[in-house]
Amino acid sequence: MEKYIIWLLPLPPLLSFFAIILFTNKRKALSHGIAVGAAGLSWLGSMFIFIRALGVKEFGSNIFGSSINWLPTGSTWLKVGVQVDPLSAVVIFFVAWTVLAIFIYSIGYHNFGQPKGDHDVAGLPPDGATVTEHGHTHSVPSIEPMYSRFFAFISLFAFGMYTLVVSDNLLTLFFGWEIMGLCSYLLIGFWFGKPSARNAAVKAFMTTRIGDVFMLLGIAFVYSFTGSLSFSEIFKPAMLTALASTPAFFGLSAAGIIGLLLFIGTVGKSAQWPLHVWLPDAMEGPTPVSAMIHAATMVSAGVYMIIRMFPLISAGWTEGLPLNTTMSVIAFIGAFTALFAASIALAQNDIKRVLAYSTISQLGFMVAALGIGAYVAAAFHLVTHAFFKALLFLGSGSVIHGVEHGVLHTGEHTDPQNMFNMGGLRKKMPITFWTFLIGGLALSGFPVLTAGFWSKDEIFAEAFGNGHILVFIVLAVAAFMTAFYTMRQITLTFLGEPRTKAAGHASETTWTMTIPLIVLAVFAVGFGWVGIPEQFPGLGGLIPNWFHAFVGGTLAELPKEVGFSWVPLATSLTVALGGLFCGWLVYRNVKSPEQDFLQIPALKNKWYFDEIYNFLFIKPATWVAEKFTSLYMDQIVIDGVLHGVARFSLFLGHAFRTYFDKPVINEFIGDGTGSVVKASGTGLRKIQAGRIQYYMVASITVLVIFALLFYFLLV
Amino acid sequence: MPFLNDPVNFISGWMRSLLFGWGLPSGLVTVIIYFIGITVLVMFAMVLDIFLVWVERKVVARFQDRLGPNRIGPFGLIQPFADIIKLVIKEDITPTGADKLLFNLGPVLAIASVIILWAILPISSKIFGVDLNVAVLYLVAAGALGTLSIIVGGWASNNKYALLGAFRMVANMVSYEIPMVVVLLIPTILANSMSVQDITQAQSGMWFAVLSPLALLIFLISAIAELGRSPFDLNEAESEIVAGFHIEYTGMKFGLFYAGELLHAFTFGGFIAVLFFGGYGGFFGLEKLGIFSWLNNSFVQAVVFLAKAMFGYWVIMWIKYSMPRIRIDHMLTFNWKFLTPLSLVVLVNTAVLSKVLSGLPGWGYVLGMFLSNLIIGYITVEILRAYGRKQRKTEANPSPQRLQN
Amino acid sequence: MNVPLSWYLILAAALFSIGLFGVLSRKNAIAILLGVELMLNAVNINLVAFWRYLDPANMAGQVFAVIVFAVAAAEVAVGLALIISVYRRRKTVIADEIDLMKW
Amino acid sequence: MTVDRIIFLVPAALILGSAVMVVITRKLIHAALWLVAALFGVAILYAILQASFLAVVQVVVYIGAIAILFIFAVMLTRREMLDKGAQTRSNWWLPALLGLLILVGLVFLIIGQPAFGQPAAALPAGLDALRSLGTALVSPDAFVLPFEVASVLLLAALVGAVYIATGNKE
Repeated sequence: MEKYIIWLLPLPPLLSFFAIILFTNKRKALSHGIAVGAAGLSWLGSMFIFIRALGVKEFGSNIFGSSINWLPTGSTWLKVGVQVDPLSAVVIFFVAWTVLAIFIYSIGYHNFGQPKGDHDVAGLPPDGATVTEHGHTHSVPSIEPMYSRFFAFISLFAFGMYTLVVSDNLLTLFFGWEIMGLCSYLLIGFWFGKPSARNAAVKAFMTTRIGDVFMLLGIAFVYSFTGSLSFSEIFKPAMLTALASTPAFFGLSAAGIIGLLLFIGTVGKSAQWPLHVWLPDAMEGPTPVSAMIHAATMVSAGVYMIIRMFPLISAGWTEGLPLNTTMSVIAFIGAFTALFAASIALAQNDIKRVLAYSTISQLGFMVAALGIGAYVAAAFHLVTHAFFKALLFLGSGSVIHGVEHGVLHTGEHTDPQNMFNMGGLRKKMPITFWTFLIGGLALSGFPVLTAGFWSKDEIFAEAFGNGHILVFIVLAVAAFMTAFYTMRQITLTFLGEPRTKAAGHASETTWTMTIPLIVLAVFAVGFGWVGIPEQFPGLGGLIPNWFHAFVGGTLAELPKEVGFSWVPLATSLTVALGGLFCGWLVYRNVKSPEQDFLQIPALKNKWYFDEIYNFLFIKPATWVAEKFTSLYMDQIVIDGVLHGVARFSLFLGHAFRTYFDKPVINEFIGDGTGSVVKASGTGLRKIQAGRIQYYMVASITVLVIFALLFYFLLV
Repeated sequence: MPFLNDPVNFISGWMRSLLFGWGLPSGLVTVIIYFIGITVLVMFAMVLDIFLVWVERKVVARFQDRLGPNRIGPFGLIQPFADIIKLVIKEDITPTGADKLLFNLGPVLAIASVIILWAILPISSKIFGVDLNVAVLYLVAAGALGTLSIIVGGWASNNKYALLGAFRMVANMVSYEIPMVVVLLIPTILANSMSVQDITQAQSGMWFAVLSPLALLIFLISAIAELGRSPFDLNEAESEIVAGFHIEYTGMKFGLFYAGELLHAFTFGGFIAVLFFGGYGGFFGLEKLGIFSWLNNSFVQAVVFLAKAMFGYWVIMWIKYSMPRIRIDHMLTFNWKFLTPLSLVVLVNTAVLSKVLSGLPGWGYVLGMFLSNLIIGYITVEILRAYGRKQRKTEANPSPQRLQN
Repeated sequence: MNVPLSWYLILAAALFSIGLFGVLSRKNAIAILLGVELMLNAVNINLVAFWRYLDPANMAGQVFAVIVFAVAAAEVAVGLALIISVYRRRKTVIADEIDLMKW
Repeated sequence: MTVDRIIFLVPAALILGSAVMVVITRKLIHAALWLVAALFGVAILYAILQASFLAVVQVVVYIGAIAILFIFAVMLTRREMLDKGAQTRSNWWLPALLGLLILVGLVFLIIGQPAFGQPAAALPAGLDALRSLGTALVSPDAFVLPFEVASVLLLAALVGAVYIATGNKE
């Protein structure tokens, strides 16, 4: 029963995609009805699976799954199939909730029910409509011109995500992965009329492509080594031992190389340093929704994949041993990304960009956690982060929407995304404020109440408890910065007095946008309580540490819970509360960017990474193409040679004509050769007889001759 | 009495011991016994065929308000023998332009394609040629041979009427084979087997004619088409192509075609009995009662089977002598646009319902199947009625364009 | 079944060779198709014989024989349709005379 | 020389003799009918090999459909009844040589395999070949995909054949 439902999970969004694209493109209400209905069906199925999974004892070894033979490869079959194990069960839980939330939210965000815009064209954001009511005209938001198309795209996106999560093999996982890559391209470039959106779409696609190529290499390596792509085959203990003990290249084992290659896929998809550059630009998409896809769902896929492949990466490693090379690399990249992205987020003024960098930073937390072998902590943070980051993004979209409303109302030309143009929204948009606050606190790891605290605390505890002090310190600094910029954002946006007229006229958004906020806020608080460590003072053991037991069961042996220690807890409390307090203290009176002491050029310009890449890769490529190849090689060398050859040929031709052609060729050979060629042509054209049997006889003769040769010479 | 219960095995066992007594090797004995068995079966079929000539002539006479043969022998029973003597002593003509080998092969194939059907006809639970597990398909395969015989005969005659007749016949047979094959799957599904013995046994409680009357109807129609009898007798439509594919045949060669057709009709009557009326059994469970146990006797079963087959044959005759011939395009249209889709609908209905209703008690199952058939039949009739009304309207008020063309 | 497998294989090889000869040597396009049918049947004999002799529990041999039936039917339907179509235009079915692709 | 072998050799001789007639006989209709004989022989072989379903399907498909189609095609593509002139190409010896070479090579290879000299074992007890064939054709663990592909191929061929043979009606 369950396994059939798992097969059906990705299906409704796919059908909805085709239905919208093919049939209901003109009917906006029907389109979103179909899309939301499909997401609802998948949600229902996911909840059913999740609840059934809860009821199974030792679910990790009794997972739901089925597979079918798909492609015969010689004597074996390439199988495709689905499975839900504890890890995918919790992932599917948050995917179902967040997807459904986005779908509903999108209805409100794209101004469903509003009139058509005055000057709106497909490919540009809607720009407001003029309505005449009771004799006076005023501007209101206008509906998105490509409304149905948007729902088609996010449906396809949901299909990709569900496929990826329920896959029981790398092949279909990669399939879903690539579909999401495509959707991310389509959604970032949704407003293709804006050059910045176009560039961002291309940038995202190209950058993730680098990761994907390496990931495909990794998959090919797995297949050539194990002869199978399904997880159950790869993760057999005997297979893992073989993988870990076979040396490959660079002094690494096969498992290590495969792990690194697959990890590069994650680096691309989850925007880890050095492939992080696409994610902030991805904020060009329709504001909160595609941003939220790039925060809560798709980028999680990268982390999900690497968590899924953890048995392979950690092959040969057990808790307590020093990390192997692959894990060290992962831990380093994760920790570095966490710190580095957090530092950039300090200086961003765009409300969405702050969150984008925060996403990168938090993904770095998860990757670092996985790198030090904290499997459950990484999965836990993945889930809690998905909820509160979705909440924050949807909240920021709501803020922008509210400010846009103010912009339209006042006719003032201000950037509705710049935090310095906001302030005082707390009273204008109370629901948004409270939910955003919850999300922000969760992100900062506000103690005890919020989900973010528990998951982050677990990462700290694992890092400290297992002796990875460097990672621990880096992550602690990053966590401090996180709390700081979160409070900066909240203070600038919601507290104080409105700094522009637009902010003063902002209004709360519709219920289709606020309901998802409230639902997600509940999870942002509550989901942390399922993973409270047993030995936590006071609270430990009140609620059993269900998450650890459940998700840990995915692995062959249950990972040990790390012992309790006051150091990480104290650190965690200090950085969270300290960061929040500092943020409030510094920014409560800041009115304009000039007063902000953190507007340092290096941070403002994201440590110049775009410029460095531009300098290192794009400029040289352009230079090689334009200067070296085109000017030097083509115009001087090649053209010069060509011209020289041409002059020489002219000379030679003239000489030949005078001294050779006329006397020798024309008079002696000329007509003679012509008739010889003609005769041989007449003879040879018989081969090209146009007769099918003639060809068949010839080819089979050759076949027989070669068979005989092969047999007598080689066998 | 073992003989009364199982006559075939009794006799073959006796002969086997006799031949062993003569010192023959066992392989040879088997061959001889099979040969004798085949000969007996074929002889029975051929003698029955002679009798069928009389039946046919007598019945057609009654349909046409005549007396029929009544001069030679009591009720004219000896008449067929007189016919045979006439056919044998007639001149055996092979036309000059004909393809001699094929011309002579045609009639042989025609009668052979019918005779081989008798191999799988279960005359009783003990008297039968062979119990194939693909018997239903075998029926279709034998039909393929029949098609071959006609096209061979028509072609070899080197006569345009013969060729036209053969073409028509083949078009007819190849087309109607499709609903026939589809409908043959219905007893297969209901009995869960393609063996005719199993199908017969499966009907001991209830005839498949009740479970799927539409299938019976479709099978009857396509059987008549397969036989090339009226209203599908386009192959020998006298008013159009003189006599069709057997125009050049005389004497006993013609006789073989004629005998083949009669025997084929009777054989199809037999198959209708087997597939839809319970064959030699189908007493609705009566034979399980003590006083009716004599129904299990082989000879009683054989009589029951032959009576049912004769009834089927009689229905085919009834249709033949009551219906006018239909036009060839109507015939093909009827098959492709009506019979084939309907047979597919009935097949799907049977397949689905037999699974869905399998949990019900016996009478619920029967009722469900029967009602579903009635419903499909009613819908079909309504569709046909609507179509006919529309057709009549267009023919009553032809558009100017149609008149011009 | 006292017959060795090799007998079936040799029979199939002979049938295949005869079919090949027919394909290569007959003038009439329909006769060429007849040869192709012989070759397909040779393949089928092999499939069924291997099924029976090597692994009767695994139905792969019979299944692929069934698929060869389907392919043969498709091939004949399309092939004969092409031949009839060519005959309508060019009034010939001799393969050597259908040489529009010549030179 | 046991009965089994005779039972094999008779249809084998029928097949080979008919096949030779198919490729050398002058009248095309006769060739088609010889093909029927050869295919009937193959059906008998299937029956000997205990593939009863294939035997019957062979008759239904090949004799009932394919052979009839051939005969139709032969009849539709001529204006007179008899085939005049040589029916084989002038250089028929080359195909004959090729066929012979292939035959000799294959026979050589087949005889070289000792495993092929074994007689068949009895069918496993309780194996219902018909039922397991049916299951194999529609089971997702077995051959449902090839089976579906074959059905799509048939449909495509059907449509294509109708389209080609109809010709353009102006």
